[in-house]
Amino acid sequence: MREFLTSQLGVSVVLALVIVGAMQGAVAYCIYYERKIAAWIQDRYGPNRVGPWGILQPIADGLKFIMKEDVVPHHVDKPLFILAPAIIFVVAFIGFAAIPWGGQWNLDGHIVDIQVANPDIGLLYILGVAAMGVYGVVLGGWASNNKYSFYGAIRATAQMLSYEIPMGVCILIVALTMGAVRLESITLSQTGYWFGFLPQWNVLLHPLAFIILFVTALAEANRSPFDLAEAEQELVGGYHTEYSALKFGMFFLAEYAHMITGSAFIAVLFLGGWHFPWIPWTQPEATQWYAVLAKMAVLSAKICVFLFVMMWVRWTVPRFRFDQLMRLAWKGLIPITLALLVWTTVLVYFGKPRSGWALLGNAIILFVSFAYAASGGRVTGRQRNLPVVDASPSAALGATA
Amino acid sequence: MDSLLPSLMLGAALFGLGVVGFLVRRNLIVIFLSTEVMFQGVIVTAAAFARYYAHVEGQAYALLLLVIAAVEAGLALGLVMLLYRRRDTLDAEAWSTMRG
Amino acid sequence: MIRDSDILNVDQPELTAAERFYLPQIVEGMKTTIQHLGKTLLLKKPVTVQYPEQKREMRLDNYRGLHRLNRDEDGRVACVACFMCSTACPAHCIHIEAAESPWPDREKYPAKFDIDELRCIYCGMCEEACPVDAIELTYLYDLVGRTREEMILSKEELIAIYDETASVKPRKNPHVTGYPSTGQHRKMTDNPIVEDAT
Amino acid sequence: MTAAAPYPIYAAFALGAFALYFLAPRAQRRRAVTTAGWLAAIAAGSVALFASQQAGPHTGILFYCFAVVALLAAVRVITHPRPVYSAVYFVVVVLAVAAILITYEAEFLAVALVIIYAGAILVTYLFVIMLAQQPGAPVYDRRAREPFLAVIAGFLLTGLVAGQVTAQRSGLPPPSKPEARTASTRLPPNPTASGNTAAIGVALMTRYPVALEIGGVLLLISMVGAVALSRKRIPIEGVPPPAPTLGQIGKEVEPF
Repeated sequence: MREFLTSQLGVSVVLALVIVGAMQGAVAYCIYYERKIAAWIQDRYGPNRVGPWGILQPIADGLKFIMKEDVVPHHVDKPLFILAPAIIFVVAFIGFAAIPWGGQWNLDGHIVDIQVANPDIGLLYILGVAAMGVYGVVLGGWASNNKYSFYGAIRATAQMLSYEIPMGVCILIVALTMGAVRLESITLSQTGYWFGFLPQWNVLLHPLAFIILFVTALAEANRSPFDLAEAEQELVGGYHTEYSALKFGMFFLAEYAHMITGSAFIAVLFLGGWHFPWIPWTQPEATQWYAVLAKMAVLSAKICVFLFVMMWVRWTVPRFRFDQLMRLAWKGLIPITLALLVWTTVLVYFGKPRSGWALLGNAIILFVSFAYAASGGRVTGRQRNLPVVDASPSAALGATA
Repeated sequence: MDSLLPSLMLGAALFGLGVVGFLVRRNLIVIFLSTEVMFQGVIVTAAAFARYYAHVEGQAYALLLLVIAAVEAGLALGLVMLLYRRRDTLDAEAWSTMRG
Repeated sequence: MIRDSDILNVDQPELTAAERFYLPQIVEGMKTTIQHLGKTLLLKKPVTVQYPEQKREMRLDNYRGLHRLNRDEDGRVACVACFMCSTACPAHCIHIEAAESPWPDREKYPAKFDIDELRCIYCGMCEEACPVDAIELTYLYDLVGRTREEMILSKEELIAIYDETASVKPRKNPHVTGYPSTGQHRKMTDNPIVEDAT
Repeated sequence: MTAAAPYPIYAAFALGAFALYFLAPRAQRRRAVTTAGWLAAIAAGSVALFASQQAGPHTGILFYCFAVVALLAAVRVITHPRPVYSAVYFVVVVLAVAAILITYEAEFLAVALVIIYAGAILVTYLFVIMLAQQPGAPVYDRRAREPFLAVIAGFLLTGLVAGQVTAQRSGLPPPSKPEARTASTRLPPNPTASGNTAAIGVALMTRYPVALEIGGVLLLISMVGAVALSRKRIPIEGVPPPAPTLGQIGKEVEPF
């Protein structure tokens, strides 16, 4: 038993169990966190009735989800209706398996990774899991047999397909820069220093790709301002209109789980994962148990910061219109990321992917795209494409006369 | 030592299922789904050979197959949408006017 | 008939360069919201009223809350059971049963006077219809009940509400414009509705 | 095993064809027919399992589990009367095949399969199925077209080919040694190498650059073709749009 527990497999199993448990709690508290932040931004108190500072609010919410009547309307496609929340929930949680939580741990002489699985293709694994995420939304919306849910599903499909492209290209940029697709390797190669004090985090090389990856993570998690699939004002809640009780709760929790996965992923790719500069415990050489805990704390803190920014964005930026959403992806993000990719490829050819040239390329591309936008590139060109019809009554009457 | 046979059988069976589906079904979309099942059979076979001969070339073939599958899906679905708009049905029999 | 002169053509304003690029405007907006967040956290001045503990100051010149049934100078119920209020009521929530008045100065008085506060829409028509100013809408708003029956107030309960709020003459205050007005506020204090008072 | 005719494999494929004939969508679904179909399918699977057991040590229990899942799901893809379910079952096929690829140590291929198939192609299929959806199950989904001939043409022929290929295994070059396999498909583990992924990348870029480029060009052509096929008539700037049919007000529409 002891041997099993100190082996990589044992650590992975224990970690998987711990993470699944901890994430459910974390996801529940995300809702509390979101409500608090929303309240503060809107000059309110937020939940403060259940327990001190409302700290037990998630438990009350969870109880409410469980106790509510679970309605399965008679007009739905029952197997898919029940399957959809399960899919979205599972997909949201299996992404955590490839996140490197705390580097390596020297456990009684065994060196084990604090990671459920360390596949060669960790980067692609997360991309694949994210690709599966759309099924929950699409099947849920379709099975509800309700036109608004259906519109939500259609929108979600188009949106996720579109935003997967810039997301994939951003990830490719990181993979090219690092020459690796293993998440642990990517973290490890960000632990050096420039000029002796500046951490070699990718965000300093590719800030533009970082921002775009963050934007696409918002879109993939169906977060505001990209929550077109559940636009309450237009679609009565979109794909989860017909869901109630725990099934609705699963959709709800999955959104936050997606946010946490996305944040962890961005933190690993661009912010050095568990690495924090100038602190000896969070360096790769430190393998004691307290170092592992410190690294986990650093990664969690980075995730919390990302979550905060995501919520902050949600309570600031209004929702996009659907054509603006598509325009942003296809005419904005994809060309920019492709240009960045080409630039990175050139740098890799010259053997300097991690030099100031990368930053320079980002600046140039940012400037060019800004100049293009400022020079009159259409932002809301939809109305102008329509034929101009003189709809005034006299014109109409004149035409009949 | 010999682990190729089960994989080949699986590949052949998937391919055969795809063929039957292609012939049996009348829904245009399901017909194209059947071709995708055939692709799966081929991919399994290619990957099995790659492993058998300890060579990545089989996997490289399979990757190119994926590209072809993507091309096929893109075009086929565009065609299906076009046909659907013309006749308002997905029935393949609706397009049999050229039959003698 | 829509005339040409009625039509106002609105041109979409051209977007500025920063607006076209989204990012500067988003940063601008996020600056605003983070300022609100910081202010709320550091200065502790949220606008929320913590309701059951704190109560808002009510405007007495226009708020229409629970009904009361007034007493006249002699302490008798002022109502003369003329049915004007129940006729005027658009929600049909007032039920009156008239009886021969025990007093010489009027013919009838209400033997029963029930108001279903769940049906009532608090429009104040009853108050306007009343010829003797017997029914009035007070500033009370915190009526709760566990059953529907509890929410039907009887004559005794309505009179009890009058006893409780007799010092205030609702909406007979000078008309004020603007909000909040000066001097016309009344600090809401605990005003429990005593149900078994007669 | 000698090069004798592989009767178990023929039997397995014949049984499978039999099963499929019963399982094909038909006008009136009878429970007995469906049950017979599933029984025949199970029999086919057992015979196939037995045949491959004869051939030598099996690849591992995981392979068989996922193979069964893939086959059952594939059967449902081609027999389910509702296209959405066909697509969902096809996702199951893809995931099972990806799992099998992982047992072949082809992790990159497996994940690429999931990303491309499950993430992009199947979502597009679902999208089109939803857009072109008809109320209820139309007749062309409920009735198979010539199931008997189709089964013979497809399945039995494939079975014959598969049987012949496996019967002449002596003609195939022998497999390489496991250590050689490890050396050629996997790079030595170091912090920046990516194992199997790098090997495939090297193979694609050094041996098949032309194929890769053609693949890219094909994708571009397909994109252009898809856009051209599905475009709508849009007024072009500079060219005046067709005159608005205002004359209809007064004829079909009441003037104000």
